[in-house]
Amino acid sequence: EEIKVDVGLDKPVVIDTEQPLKLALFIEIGTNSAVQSTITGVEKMAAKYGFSYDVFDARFDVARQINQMETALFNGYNAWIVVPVEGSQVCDMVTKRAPAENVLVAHATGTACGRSSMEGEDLWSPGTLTYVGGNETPGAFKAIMEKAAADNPGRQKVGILTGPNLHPITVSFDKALDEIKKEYPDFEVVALHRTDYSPPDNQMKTQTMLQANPDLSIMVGAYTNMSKGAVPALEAAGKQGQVKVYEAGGTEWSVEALKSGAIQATTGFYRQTAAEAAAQAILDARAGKKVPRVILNDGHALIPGQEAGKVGLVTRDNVAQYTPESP
Amino acid sequence: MTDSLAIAAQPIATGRRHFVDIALRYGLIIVLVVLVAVSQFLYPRFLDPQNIKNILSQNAPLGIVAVGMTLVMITRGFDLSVGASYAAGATVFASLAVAGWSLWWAGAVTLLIGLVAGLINGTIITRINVNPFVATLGTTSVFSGLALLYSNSSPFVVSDKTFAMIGRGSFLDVPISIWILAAVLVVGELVLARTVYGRSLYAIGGNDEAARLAGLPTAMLRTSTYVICGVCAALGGMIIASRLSIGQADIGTSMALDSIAVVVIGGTSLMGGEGSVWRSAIGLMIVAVLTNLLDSLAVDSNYQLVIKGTIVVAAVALDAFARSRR
Amino acid sequence: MTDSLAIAAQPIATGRRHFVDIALRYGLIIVLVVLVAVSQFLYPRFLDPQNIKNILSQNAPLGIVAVGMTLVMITRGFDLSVGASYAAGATVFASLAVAGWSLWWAGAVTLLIGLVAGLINGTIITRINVNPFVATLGTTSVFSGLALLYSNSSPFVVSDKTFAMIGRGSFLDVPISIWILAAVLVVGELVLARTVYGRSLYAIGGNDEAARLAGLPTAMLRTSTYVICGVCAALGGMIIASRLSIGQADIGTSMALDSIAVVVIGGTSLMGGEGSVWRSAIGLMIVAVLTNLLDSLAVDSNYQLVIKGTIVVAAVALDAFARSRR
Amino acid sequence: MSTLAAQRPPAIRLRGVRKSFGMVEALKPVTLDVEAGKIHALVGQNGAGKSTTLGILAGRIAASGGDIEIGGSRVELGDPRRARAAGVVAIYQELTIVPALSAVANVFLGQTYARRGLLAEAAMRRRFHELTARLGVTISAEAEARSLSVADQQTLEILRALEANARIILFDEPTTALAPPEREALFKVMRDLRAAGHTLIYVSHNLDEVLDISDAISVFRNGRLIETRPRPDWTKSRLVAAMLGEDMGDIYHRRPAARPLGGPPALSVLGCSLPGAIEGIGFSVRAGEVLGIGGLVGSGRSSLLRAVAGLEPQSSGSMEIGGKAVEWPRTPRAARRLGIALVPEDRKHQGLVLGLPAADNVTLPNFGAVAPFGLINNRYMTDRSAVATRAFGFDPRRLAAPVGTLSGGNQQKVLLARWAYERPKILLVDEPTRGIDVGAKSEILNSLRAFADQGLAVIIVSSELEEICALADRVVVLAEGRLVDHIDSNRAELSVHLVLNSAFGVERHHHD
Ligand SMILES: Nc1ncnc2c1ncn2[C@@H]1O[C@H](COP(=O)(O)OP(=O)(O)OP(=O)(O)O)[C@@H](O)[C@H]1O
Ligand SMILES: Nc1ncnc2c1ncn2[C@@H]1O[C@H](COP(=O)(O)OP(=O)(O)OP(=O)(O)O)[C@@H](O)[C@H]1O
Ligand SMILES: [Mg+2]
Ligand SMILES: [Mg+2]
Repeated sequence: EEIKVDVGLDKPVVIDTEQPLKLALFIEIGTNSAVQSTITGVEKMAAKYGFSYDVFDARFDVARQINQMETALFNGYNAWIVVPVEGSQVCDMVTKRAPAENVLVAHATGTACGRSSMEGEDLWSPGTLTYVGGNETPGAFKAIMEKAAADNPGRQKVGILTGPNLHPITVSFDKALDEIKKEYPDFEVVALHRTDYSPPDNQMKTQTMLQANPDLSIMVGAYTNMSKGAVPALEAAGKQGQVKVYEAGGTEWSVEALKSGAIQATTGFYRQTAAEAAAQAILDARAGKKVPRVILNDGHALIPGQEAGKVGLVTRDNVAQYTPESP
Repeated sequence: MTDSLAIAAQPIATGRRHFVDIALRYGLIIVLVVLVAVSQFLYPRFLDPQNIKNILSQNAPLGIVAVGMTLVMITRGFDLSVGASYAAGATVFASLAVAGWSLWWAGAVTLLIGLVAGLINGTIITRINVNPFVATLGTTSVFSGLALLYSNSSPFVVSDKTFAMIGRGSFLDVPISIWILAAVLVVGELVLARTVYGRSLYAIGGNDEAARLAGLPTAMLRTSTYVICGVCAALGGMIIASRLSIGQADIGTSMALDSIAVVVIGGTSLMGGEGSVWRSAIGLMIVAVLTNLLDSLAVDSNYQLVIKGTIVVAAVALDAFARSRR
Repeated sequence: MTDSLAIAAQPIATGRRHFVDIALRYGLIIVLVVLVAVSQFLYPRFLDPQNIKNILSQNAPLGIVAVGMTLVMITRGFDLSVGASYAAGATVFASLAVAGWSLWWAGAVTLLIGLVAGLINGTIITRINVNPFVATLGTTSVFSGLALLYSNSSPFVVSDKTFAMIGRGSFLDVPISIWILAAVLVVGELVLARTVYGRSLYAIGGNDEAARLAGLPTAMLRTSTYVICGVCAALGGMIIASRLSIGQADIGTSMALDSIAVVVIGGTSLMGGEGSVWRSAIGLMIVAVLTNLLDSLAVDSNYQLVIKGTIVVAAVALDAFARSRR
Repeated sequence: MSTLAAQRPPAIRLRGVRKSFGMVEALKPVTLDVEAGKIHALVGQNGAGKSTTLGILAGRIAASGGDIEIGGSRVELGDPRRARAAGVVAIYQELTIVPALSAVANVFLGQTYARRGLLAEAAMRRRFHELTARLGVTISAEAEARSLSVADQQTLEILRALEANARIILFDEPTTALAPPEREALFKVMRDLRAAGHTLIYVSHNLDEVLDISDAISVFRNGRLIETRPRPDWTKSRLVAAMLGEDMGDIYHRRPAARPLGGPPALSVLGCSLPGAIEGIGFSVRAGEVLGIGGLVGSGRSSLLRAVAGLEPQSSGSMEIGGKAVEWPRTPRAARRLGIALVPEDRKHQGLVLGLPAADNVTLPNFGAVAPFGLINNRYMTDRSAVATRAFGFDPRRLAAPVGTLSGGNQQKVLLARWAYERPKILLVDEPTRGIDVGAKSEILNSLRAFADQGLAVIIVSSELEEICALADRVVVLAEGRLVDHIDSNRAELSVHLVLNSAFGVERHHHD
């Protein structure tokens, strides 16, 4: 029997229900703890519903990810969960070639086709089944920056740790920063450093930043790895507490750092539940159910005060109610 | 008149040399054949024509760059900047297409940029005598900085369908990128093995002083290899841009190491004076087959690292052993 | 009886040689001094003691690895696997601390792992005669795969405060990591310049065949350089783990290229037989000062690439020019 | 005819040409005319500036001053390409072979036959055979140059110069590695070239050959051109006197063993074989004795030494040291432990670390002896190497110079001095006087004898058969990789002739 799934193209994706679900999970880098929780999510769903899946690790190399997708097309995987290394370059693969071969594609965090700085329904790319996430969008980063601005009224000297150019998270982080700079004139960015996401690099950049800007009062990082470098640098310089650290990422490390006061706030990242929701969407679509194009509320436990589908801010006050999904 | 020993020993020696030569060549080819056989055994769709096409077209840019790198390395050179030239090529090609240029002109300008990049490398290395490692490490940084500035750190997305032809189109049911790879390999092999130019490169790499004393324009010849390498890198960048319909300046970071690896696995020494395009082609295929096999079997990426590293070292060890037996 | 020409010329020649030597040394040192002066001019807090401490302690791991790399490269070797050993060192050290080992034992085991990694490299290279480039490219892959498997791709976060001492503690108001760096540099320089072992390395790098014929245990000596390099990389890993209180297996990807760059910028040739630790130290400082300056001025990262590449090439060109003038 | 020649402009005219390397004045202003269509020889001690002169003419070295005219017009050299364009090619003293390329490719280096850029391999191979035939040698065209003996490599260089067919050909010690028959062939070719109107400059330490072939001879001393005279004005002793400023006497006077030889052999070898090179060779040598190994080029002499010194892992045989059976050495280190040391024939590639100072090269086998507590003491090193080198007439003040900047002869002295510093029990020397001037040659031969007198067993291979006859107590002769004769010192007739006869004996046999 055949089920037709509308993915926003002229031609629907046709599913042969005789064929069991064979899922390919494409991740950007397997050595990142956040990405590990994506795998955990899929693993959990596979155990629950009894389907087979394989993990393809691009090791931060987009050409490699595209090759892996081509190989997967050839090997008959009929559904993909994709965390793109870089959205623009996988665009053609996930929105054209995969649906053309009747493959259902779901994004579990990370968008395609240059949509990483968009919000809401625009996060979905026609040709794919659904997008799950919302915590790495400009809105999410803006929320943490607004939190930093709100916590610290008056003139602030801010240091920024972000990722390399063209990296999707960097793109949406940068967009949020641009908006904040316009809306909060007191939020003065005195230094912006592009790092390679590694803690050592961030440690080094933080030291330099502190030296050049002794009156720095706030640091905002795009991910926990930024804080992993920034916090020891602050400690070494004896500036704990004096410089307040805000980040996105919400990992186990962040929870500990919040408790100890090393960082002020983080955003919840829910890659495991996002992966689960993406797998669920694929299962639903294969069962003929209608699937929303964008799933911002992937079903993770909400922090008190958090609205479903909106970014959750984790602070010292509510950290007890937050369960990190990544180590 | 003299050397009667040599005369007597000649036929035997030649016989032995031939046998050794064959074993030498086959050392690496045997590794590849065994690898292919094992792949087919572990993964029955391996030899499916589509899979072969995938492998070849996926590795076309790397293979093309490796040909340029082979020339450079035969003259005892080194080019780390191929990744940057590759990225610059992709970016410029896509940007010109976006700007509405005809593909021919866009391609010509892109290749010209690769040529200029190579000329800069070659000049720094041969005229100012900067070690190729530092020189091309420095130009890598400069070229990618310029490409990022040019692109304003954004991708150029090309909507024009014909743009995708080089990377995705087919001719006689074989992807065009494979045709280009094949052409570059054949021309590269012919140039190295059969032309005066190629012979001169071996001479320079084997003994630069001897080549200079024999009257070869060594600085110019060495510069030319960087130029060719830069053009190859830009061509590789064109293919990847066309394949993805996008050009952006942050790609190709592993291109330098990968292409050098392919060349060296093929048995070309870092010390120059030896190597060949067909050897690099086999090095390329060993890496490509291994990657495809491990991905097709969806082997865990950490185990992939261990397995790939081990097999590559073992393959090269075998080749080295075969050569030392002569 | 012979060469009376030479005899006559000798005293002058020595005088000149000294002068030339000084100019040679100062070629690179002058670059550094100018760079420091410009930095202080553009960024008045540059020479602040805290900034100097930052620069040195940040670059301590790189500097330590560069010392090991210098030894390897003097013997005409190459070690791409330092990044993997560095990451493995950080991971193992942190994991043992998490497991409650005493720091001494954890440190000893970590260094031992670096030693074993180096031994594996050295053995593959000198006994099985695999090209150092491929050999260490392969072991990079294997070592990082193993480190990732060991750590289950997750970081080890150390809460014990004493663990942070190596990376963050101070002695006599100078960070301990700087003391370690200084110790490694001084020992490295002494070993290379003054010991039988060091002199033998130069001989091997200059002409392996001649050294072998003279009865030096060339294979063992070359292996030993990889062992030292592996230990240095593991030590660097310990420092970074201690500084961050975290050990994770995905760091250090740029360590190999960075450390080779530092050594080569210092003027050690890829062709072996020359170079020294103090030269590598200056190479390190040139890179470190440049990075610190550009970051302190918060120069846009794309412009940083262009500026850094240009200055590095210019510095090395100047050094090459100074040397060719002798 | 001579009047006609006199009216032609000189082929080469040097006016105040000089060269300094840093502060070392290698060549003081030289003024020299070389007549066209003649063979002009340059002689002089090691380091006298002969190679420097040729280097300037060939464009390898840029002169520091002076004018050069070639064929009557002023030229700016300083680049080998320009020299070639001016019609000058050179055979260099230090081999300029590309090791990984084939013999043919080496000969046609920089002068390839090609049609539209494509190599004309067949034509080159044909021409290669013509050239080898002309020189009367057999070298496999496809053999990699690095697998060839030094003699064959030298021959390739000569072929390369012949192929260039230039108006002016410079020969810098072309015969050092050649055996008598090849030398004869080369001289014939040189005479032919002269007859065809080419101008030849010939540098050699073999004064007999120089006197035999040249039309004019210039003598260099200490970087200065002392005098130039036509051949008839010279005799050997006048040449020597001009070179040294004193009379040398006969360098080849026989040097007998100091004391009667007896006792067990220091080294005896049985059934030494190396597939493809030598087979079943046995010999023995006593302490205090010099054993010469005679034979033609390619007869396997070097292979034998290399096998005994542990450089040929594929070799086999049995060995006794001091009467005790030991394991056949398969690495140089194993051989060194047995007390065997080798002075290789290819000093540049196998002997010296060119970038290190002379002192380091002398002390290379045992830095430990000049390094109390493992720390190298530069004074000890200089002192000890000064002692070792002095025996060879090497100026100790040059010990700090990188050995690559020394003249060929001085490099050889450094290499030999190494084993005066670190004494082995058995010393194998391959072509010890290659490129050594007459004065130093005598010193080296004396030192080798002194080695023996101090109780070493010395085995010497030399293409200068006179040397072997002068020095050796016994001679074994190899031909085609087998031992064909054994000549004792008490056979009074030990002479070049005898050795040559046995060496050729085998071949004659084959032809009969
Ligand atoms: N590159 C160099 N740097 C410094 N000194 C040099 C260099 N090349 C040659 N010399 C010196 O120049 C002098 C002349 O050397 P040259 O090679 O011309 O001597 P030669 O007459 O050919 O001696 P030989 O008979 O030993 O070959 C020597 O003192 C030598 O050490
Ligand atoms: N390892 C080897 N394998 C095969 N052939 C070899 C090997 N070594 C040497 N030969 C060949 O054996 C022959 C003897 O070489 P060898 O160098 O011992 O001769 P030789 O008498 O010393 O001559 P020369 O005076 O030129 O050094 C040569 O033809 C050489 O090419
Ligand atoms: Mg000379
Ligand atoms: Mg010989």
